[in-house]
Amino acid sequence: MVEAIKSGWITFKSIFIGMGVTIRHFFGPSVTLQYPDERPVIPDKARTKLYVNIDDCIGCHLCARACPVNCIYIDTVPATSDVDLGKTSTGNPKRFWLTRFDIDMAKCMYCDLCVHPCPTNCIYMVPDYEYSEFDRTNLIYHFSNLEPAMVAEVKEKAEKEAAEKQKQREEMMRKKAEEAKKKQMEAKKPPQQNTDGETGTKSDKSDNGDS
Amino acid sequence: MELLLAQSVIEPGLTHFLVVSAILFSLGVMAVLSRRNTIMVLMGVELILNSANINFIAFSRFTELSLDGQMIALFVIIIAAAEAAVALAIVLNVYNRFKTINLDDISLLKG
Amino acid sequence: MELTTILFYLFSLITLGAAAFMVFSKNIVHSAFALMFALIGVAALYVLLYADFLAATQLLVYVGGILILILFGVMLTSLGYTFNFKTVTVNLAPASLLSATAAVLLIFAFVTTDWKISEIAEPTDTVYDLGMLLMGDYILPFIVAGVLLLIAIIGAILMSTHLSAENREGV
Amino acid sequence: MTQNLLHINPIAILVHAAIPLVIILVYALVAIWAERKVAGFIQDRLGPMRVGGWHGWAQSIADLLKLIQKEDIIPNDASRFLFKFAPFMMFAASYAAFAVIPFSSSYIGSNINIGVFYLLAVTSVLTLSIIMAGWASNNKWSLLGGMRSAAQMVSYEVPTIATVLTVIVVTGSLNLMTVTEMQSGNDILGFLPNWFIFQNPFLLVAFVIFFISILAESHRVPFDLPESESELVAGYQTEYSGMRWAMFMLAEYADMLLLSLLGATLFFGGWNSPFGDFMSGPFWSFFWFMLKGLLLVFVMMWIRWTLPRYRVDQLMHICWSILIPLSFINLVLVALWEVIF
Repeated sequence: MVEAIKSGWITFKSIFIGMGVTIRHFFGPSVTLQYPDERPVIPDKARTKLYVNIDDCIGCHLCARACPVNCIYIDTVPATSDVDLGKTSTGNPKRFWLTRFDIDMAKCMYCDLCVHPCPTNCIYMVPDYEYSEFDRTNLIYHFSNLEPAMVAEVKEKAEKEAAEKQKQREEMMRKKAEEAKKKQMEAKKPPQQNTDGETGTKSDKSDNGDS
Repeated sequence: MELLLAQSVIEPGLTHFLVVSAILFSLGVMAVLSRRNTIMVLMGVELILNSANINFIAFSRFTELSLDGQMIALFVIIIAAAEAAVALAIVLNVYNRFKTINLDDISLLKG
Repeated sequence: MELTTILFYLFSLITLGAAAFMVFSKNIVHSAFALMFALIGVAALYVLLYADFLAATQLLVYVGGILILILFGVMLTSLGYTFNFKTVTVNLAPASLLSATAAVLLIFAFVTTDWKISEIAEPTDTVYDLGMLLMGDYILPFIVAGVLLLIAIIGAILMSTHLSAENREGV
Repeated sequence: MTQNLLHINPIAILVHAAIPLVIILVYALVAIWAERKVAGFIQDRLGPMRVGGWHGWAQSIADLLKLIQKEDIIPNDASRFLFKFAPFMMFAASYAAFAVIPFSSSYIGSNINIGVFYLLAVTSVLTLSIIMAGWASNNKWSLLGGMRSAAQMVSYEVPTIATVLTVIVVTGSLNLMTVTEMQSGNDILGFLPNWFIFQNPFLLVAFVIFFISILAESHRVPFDLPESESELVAGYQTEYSGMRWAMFMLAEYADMLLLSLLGATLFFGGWNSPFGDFMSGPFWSFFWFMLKGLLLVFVMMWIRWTLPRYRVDQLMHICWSILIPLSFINLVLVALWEVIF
């Protein structure tokens, strides 16, 4: 009997304690954020959406190489000598036309690895997290600001210049070869040995110049 | 329209209720006699008891019997409740033993 | 034409139709639900006879109690719930002959008899009078009914516990 | 009193019948919204906020419109008539019981002498409609839910009736209007209203038992086994959709209100104002009555978000070995108290 009364008392006590907890929460403030009307404050370094300040990009491909999922696509065309692309805000000279700078945000895994290698700090996360699309291709962001006509023109120019340079180089090569021939004739040395040594040094020199 | 209805339909009196109870009774008898399922028979018995109750209450309404009829009907309901409880306990026991509640198959006492 | 008349024919139609459906339906669960309509119809007939207390008792005991017991009995005694709940009909001809004879004889007797009808005033408060009767003239039957119910309950419980004990031995 | 019902104008009957219907419908719309808001607030959320203007007040209306548009699905092997009939029967049972509830000092659907008894009798039909829905769906979860509910409601009807009887012992009348009128005035300790809950310590116990039983009878948590969503996929409602499901919902909420109003009538003075004659009259009495009923409904919702669900055996244990003996002992004690004082 005493046991029964005791257990009954404990039952009611625990029920009332529980109900007290719930009624306190009933009158307490709610933690809900009315999302489209009220927005959460995004932390400073939140990884949300990649953005490229294309004016500062020097086309160095470092970000594309750093990307673990290969979601950054960069195509560059070297600038011709008649145009000066100017300098970035950090002072680096720009030497390439960026004909293509695409980031596929559908593939991006928000690792932030592309942000740090950038020498000019032109690729970074912006606090925009509402960019869902019905079509996945819409998630590929194009940052290059060159128009197609401009791209074609620049490419043509670059090809022309490259061809010219090639011609010049060939000219130079020919001249050099001619000079070498003259020297050869003058020196009257065994031809095989000489040519071997000459070509060897030349290729070394050109390698050095390239790198 | 209303007049026509009034002519064809008579104000219900004692006989009307008695006829209803008689038909109910015969339906109950039909269920008891023609069905071999124990629970079905039980339901037939309930119908018979109900028809008896209608009789009692109709007489208590229309004759000198007064409230005594209702009193008897009340006792009938009480007994019906007791009967149903016991009968269903028996039916469950029978089902547990014979795995059937068909009255013709439960023939252990026939010898 | 009064509302009472319409209601009488409506409810007797419901009662008899449901009872007929109950008797002739092959599916025993359908029969049980038809019985429910019949019992509710009977309760309504009680109301038309100014037996409001009995109508409520009818609902409470028959519909709320006995019928649920019957349904439980049906569910517990059929082999699984997918079983068709079909019941067999036997002795159709003699049974219908007998019940038709009973109906005809009873109706003949009821219609031809000259009942001594007395126009008593419509009672307004049957509950009070019933209570007085129950505690006065009918006190002995009342107590006996109580004892009967007690015995029935004990008997039913004993039988079902015996049943479950047997089950346990079987396992 | 029955002859009054049978001899009055049919139009008057219809008007009388329409008043509780309007109350149930308005209440159901409000209560479904309120249930979500209460759930939200207790869980430190806000609940529905969008539909309508202030705090999403039109949420239930939007839900209703959605339910009306939904397809009415009937399973292939279902027993069609019973399947279609069950929700309406369930609503009819709880709606019919509203006839004897005295909503205000000047309005009661039918002032019959067997009031409470009629109410208990009519609501016992609810159980059958649930079994009907469960069996007709031809689905094992529905059938299990229906059977559980039948066992639960039949069991908990006993303590409910026993506690109602304790009040009937005190009043000596089954008529709910008379019961309410007996509780008017402010005489207890000089200021407390004459409500039965204050009149007699054993009636307080009776109220606790009554409240637990009506929680079980209206299938509210912690006794919501018939429709336990997480185990029986909503029990007997599993196969229902659209308007038929809405009827079930309506019937459940109506049942909840009905039993709360019955509790308010029996123990909290019905339509009596707690301040004596102050703020009384037909309108104010309606206000006080609904306030008391809705407070009890709120407590039900509050309990829903506090307590977990019982197991079936625990449910039956609580009923048969605690509540029923307690309520019968309590009945005897109340009767003794009435004889002595």
